[in-house]
Amino acid sequence: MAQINLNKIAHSYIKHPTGDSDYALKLIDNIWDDGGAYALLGPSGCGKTTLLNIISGLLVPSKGRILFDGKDVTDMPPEKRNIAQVFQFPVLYDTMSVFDNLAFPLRNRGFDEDSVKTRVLEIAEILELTPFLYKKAAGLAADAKQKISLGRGLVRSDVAAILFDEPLTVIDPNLKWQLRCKLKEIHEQLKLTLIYVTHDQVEALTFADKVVVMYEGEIVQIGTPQELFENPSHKFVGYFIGSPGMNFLPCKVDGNIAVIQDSHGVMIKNNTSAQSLGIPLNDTLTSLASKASGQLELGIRPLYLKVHPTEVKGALKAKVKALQDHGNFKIITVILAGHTLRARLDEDDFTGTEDVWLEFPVDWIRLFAKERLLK
Amino acid sequence: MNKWEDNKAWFLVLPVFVIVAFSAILPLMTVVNYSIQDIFGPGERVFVGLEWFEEVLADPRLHEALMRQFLFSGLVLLIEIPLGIGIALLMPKKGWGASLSLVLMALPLLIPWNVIGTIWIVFTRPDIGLFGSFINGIGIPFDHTASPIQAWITLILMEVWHWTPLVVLLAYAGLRAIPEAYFQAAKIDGASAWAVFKYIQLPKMRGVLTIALLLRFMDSFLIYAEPFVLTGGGPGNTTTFLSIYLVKIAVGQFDLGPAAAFSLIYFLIILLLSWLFYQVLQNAGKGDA
Amino acid sequence: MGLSLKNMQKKVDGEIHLTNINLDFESGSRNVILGRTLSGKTSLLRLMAGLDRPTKGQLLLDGKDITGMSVRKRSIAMVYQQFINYPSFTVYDNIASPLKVSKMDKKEIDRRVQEAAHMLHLEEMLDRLPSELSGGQQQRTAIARAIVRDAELLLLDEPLVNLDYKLREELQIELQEIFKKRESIVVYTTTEPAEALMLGGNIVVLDEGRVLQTGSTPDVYHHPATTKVAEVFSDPPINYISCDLKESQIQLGGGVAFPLSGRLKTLSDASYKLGVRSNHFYLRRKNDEDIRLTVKVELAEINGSETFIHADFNGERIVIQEVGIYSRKIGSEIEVYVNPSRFFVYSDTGQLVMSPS
Amino acid sequence: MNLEWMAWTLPTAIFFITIICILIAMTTWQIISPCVKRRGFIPLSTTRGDRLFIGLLSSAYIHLAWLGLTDFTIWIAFAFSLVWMGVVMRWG
Amino acid sequence: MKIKKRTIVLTFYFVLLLLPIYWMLNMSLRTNADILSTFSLYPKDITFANYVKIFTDASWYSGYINSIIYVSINTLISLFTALPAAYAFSRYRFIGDSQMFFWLLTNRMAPAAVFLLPFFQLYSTFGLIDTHIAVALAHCLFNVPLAVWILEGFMSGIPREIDETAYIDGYSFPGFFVMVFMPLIRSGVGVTAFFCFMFSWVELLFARTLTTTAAKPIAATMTRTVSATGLDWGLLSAAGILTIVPGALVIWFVRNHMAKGFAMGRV
Repeated sequence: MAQINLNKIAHSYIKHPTGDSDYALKLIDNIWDDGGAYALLGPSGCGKTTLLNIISGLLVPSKGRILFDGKDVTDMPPEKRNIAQVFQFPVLYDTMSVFDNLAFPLRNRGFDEDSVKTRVLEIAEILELTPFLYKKAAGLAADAKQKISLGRGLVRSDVAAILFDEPLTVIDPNLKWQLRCKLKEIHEQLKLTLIYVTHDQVEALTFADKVVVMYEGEIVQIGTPQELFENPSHKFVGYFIGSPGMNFLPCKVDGNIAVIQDSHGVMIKNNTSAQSLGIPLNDTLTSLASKASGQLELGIRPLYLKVHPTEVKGALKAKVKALQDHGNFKIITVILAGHTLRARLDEDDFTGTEDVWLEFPVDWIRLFAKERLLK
Repeated sequence: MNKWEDNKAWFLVLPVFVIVAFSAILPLMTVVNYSIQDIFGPGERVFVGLEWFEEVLADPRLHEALMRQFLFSGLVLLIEIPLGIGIALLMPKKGWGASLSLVLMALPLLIPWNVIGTIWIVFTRPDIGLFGSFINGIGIPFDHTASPIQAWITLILMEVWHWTPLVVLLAYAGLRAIPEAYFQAAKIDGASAWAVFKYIQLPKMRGVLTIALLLRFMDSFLIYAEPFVLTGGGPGNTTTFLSIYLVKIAVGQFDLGPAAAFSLIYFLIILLLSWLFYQVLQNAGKGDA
Repeated sequence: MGLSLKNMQKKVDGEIHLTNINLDFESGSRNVILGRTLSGKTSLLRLMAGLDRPTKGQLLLDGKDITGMSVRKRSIAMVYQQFINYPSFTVYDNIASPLKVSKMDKKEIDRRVQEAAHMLHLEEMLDRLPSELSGGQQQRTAIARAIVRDAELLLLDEPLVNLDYKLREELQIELQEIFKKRESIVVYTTTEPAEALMLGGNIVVLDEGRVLQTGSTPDVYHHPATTKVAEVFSDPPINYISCDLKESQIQLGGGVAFPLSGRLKTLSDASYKLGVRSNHFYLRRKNDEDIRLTVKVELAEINGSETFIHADFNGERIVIQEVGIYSRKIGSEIEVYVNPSRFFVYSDTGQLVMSPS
Repeated sequence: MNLEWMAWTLPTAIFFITIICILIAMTTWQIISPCVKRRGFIPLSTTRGDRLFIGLLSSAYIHLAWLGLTDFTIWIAFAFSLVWMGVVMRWG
Repeated sequence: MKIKKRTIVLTFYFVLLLLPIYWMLNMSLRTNADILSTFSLYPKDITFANYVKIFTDASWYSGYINSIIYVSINTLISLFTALPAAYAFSRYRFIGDSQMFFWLLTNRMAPAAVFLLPFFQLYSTFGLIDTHIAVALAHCLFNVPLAVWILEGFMSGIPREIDETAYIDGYSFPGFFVMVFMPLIRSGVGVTAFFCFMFSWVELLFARTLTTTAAKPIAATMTRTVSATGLDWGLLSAAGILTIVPGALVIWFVRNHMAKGFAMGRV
């Protein structure tokens, strides 16, 4: 087990990078705790696999050092780093039995056969592979194969970290639930440092203690799932985490009121009252806004946006554009001052109105300037 | 795989069928006809039943040629396959080196087979050949036209020289097709180079190696032009393989009946081998997927 | 009028892929085929497209038998799960290809291609080759090609399954808009209940090559006719609790019993399976009628705004989905509440006896 | 066209006609009732056509072995081959 | 260090591989008298006389021309018949498909010697003896199956869904095949052409049997030279070297696709 220190790492696949845009990874400077379950989350091409390969040693970063428990391992090959990795597709030794597959990393390191056996049986038990132990690995179903790949990663008790590169891609949706639970249980039991790369926010959020959100070669936020959800430090996090993503409204703070602007930056008048459309803020938000520079944006999660079918004092009137049934809940899409907002309704909530009134609970309002959260 | 079911596809196959049937079925029928008759000349023939078959089956020279053939094919495979794999492992994986190696490697395959024989005559003659005079020079009298053992060694050397590149190319292609993740996983698992070879490269190459093995076996079984040019089957009959013997009977002695019976037996052996080949191929394909 | 499948069957190598399929799709309707992997969704689409011939049965379009008609002569469009485009054509030529073949006027082709490209945000990519696009853009191209001509039948085979999560979300919304404007019959397959519900329209629930249930999508969601349908149509998986009904008391395992109330009163004595969707379990009492169950926590997953608690209730594994963040220790016993009015009541054989009103 | 060079004889003509008839019959059979791959005592899953081929090829070898190893009439080998063909087609 | 060792071993192998060819080149640049009188590792007095003779003597150079003619005809026939057939095998299931495919393969494996005599008589009957087309047709016996086999592999690598999309779009089969499909299997066609060329080029038995003078290939010219008068080693070597040239040229052009062709394991 180890703490992983990424010390000012940057990487470019081009030999002589000229500008910032030549870098697949811009500047990563972080310390990841021992025994934590981390998820690297981001869209395709955000650099998450590059970062993973740097940690595993398959890639040497162009700049910066990487340390395991304070020891510089930047130039060490993967086998010296004491890590395990599970790939997107099952990687198996076809000619070996499941047992031999699991035992392979131990045998290569010269463990005696008794301890190999104990450990393999233990891991097989956890992964429910015991019934297949003496079968050829090649003949098994995709999920069993992927479990073997997982097993080969888990079998060494001394590894610094186990890295997962979108390991559930090939697994049927129904089995994903089960395998994810398995992984989570294993983490609880064995307290390993796990790093899990994925583009699927559900996988990332349910699996990890700490989620590392990457965007265009940078880490935009590291936090617990709850932090990412409640206080996204970057607009991208707000958009990427949560389904649907966070609502954003450009605004200007006037006193303790956030006045909504249309896409040209013009304030919108409310037809009926000839007043600006305003959302009341609290003192903290007001003072944050006063210190900020640049265009302000108000963000609120669909989950927290309150929607009323009838007029409520202080609520803003909006037009309903669409209502989607998700089964467990509904998503309502409304238009407010030309901006599209989404809100989450309970499955039994109202349907069939043309206008709704929106209430913005002040505790859940977040303000952003230059794409960053004000705090 | 999932394919469309449609018997109209036969129309697409028809041209191939016609062109191959013309060259394959009519001659084959003729061979069958010849095999049960004694033919003296155009229009002069006598039905003899299965006599030629009995004669050919009892012919000790055929038995010898067959044994020689198996020995030769066996030896050639034993050398070419491991050598081919070894060389393939050494080949550079990318860049101009890979390109150049591939082109050089393929050169011997592009030479007409009788020219291969010629090259090796020129190369091994004790008077003017580099190889021949070199062996002579180190004190071993070398003359493959006189010594059966030396004739065999020369033939095998030539065959290995000629065809190992094919094994190399196949094995190389097989190696290149292994996803990088396997090597990464093996590295992380701490596998030695030998373990990587034994547990990843060799099993993953199984498909192409089967093909290489069978192709080489079949082709060495059919070998004609190279030994014909190099040794002419001699000295004596010591390098007379099946094809050479067959041509000797058919063209040399113009014994059409026995030659036809011989052809059919030869053909049946080949048919069985190709069938096995085909089955293994299909299963190898499944194994890879 | 529309497309009808009459008694269709598909056998491949003696293995039955689809059997006894009788379906009607009306013109202008939106239809979802929901089923797990290998349930026969793709086979069914292929039969409808005419790419495969059924072993038995007929395909009728507006009452006319078109079972043996060549694909070329039909008016269909299809989007595959893989990103299928002509690799040697530019995006523009890809989208234009069905129009070019039909010898349409050049200007009209251009107009339609631009329109389709605009709808799918591909204007910038028109000169590129598919291999130069991201997965999402490739699939957009495929969709654009499918909608550029007004085919009578638009088939989409899990078109979003290979895309990144967020892209999927975007395209789901866009597709809905696009479908609304079509007069063609849209058939869309998916494995995901949420996707099926979003698309709405009618649904066909498929399992192991059989049609389990058809109807309007929300209707089937709220009244899944068998336990199998409920399983396929719930994510996270629906929970089942076995119970016995005796003397007006429902007895669950572990000594939990409660009297019948409301609509449940009409049930007669027997063994039942109670189905409860994960989001109908709560960690707090919401209502006086709620029943309290004591369960053992096996795992708690936190997903930003929601918590999934996997727990064991008398040997039956259940998942509790609750909005909000709740961490619970593994192995600890917790209390969960469920309102009996939320129960789907199934008979022992898995037939729906009663669904929540 | 002069086919004299092919040197036809009655027995070979009968032989080839029989083969052609078998092929036609197999095709018709396949059209009427398509065959499913199965696995019998031959360690491969085979279709009817495969079994026919295996039967014919092994029959040829039976004849050759008979000719090479014994001096009895070839008709015994022929009868034996027929039985063998039946066995392969039915249980192979 | 490790990389160096592997380069050394590989270089050593290539030296051995090229040595016989080099020796032939060496011989070809010397006169016969020189060859027989002195042993030399390299040509001391380089002479191109042997090459000049080949290029000026019709009995020699016509051999090359003949070979190139029938090899080209054969390659074209093989490709054009094999393309639709390979498509059928890669896309359709039809009665007897696997049997047909196997039968084609057996022809690739059949020993030429077996067919020699009937071939001669068959082509005599049609009056084709000593024509280019005869050799080209005879070589189809093994080249067409080979072409079908290689192309089938390449075609199977193209997802069937592309074909379906084209049919759904309304393409006719020929339209689809030429406009959509051919560009996709271009490299496959290249590789196939290369192999057909090569196997037709290296074959001797059929080519020798079916020709006498007018269409006599270079390979046959050479064997006859050897067996009759021709112990003019210099001339023979020069002719041999020249037979390598066309193949070497072709392989240089398809080198990038070659590995792919071999990867299909289909030779």
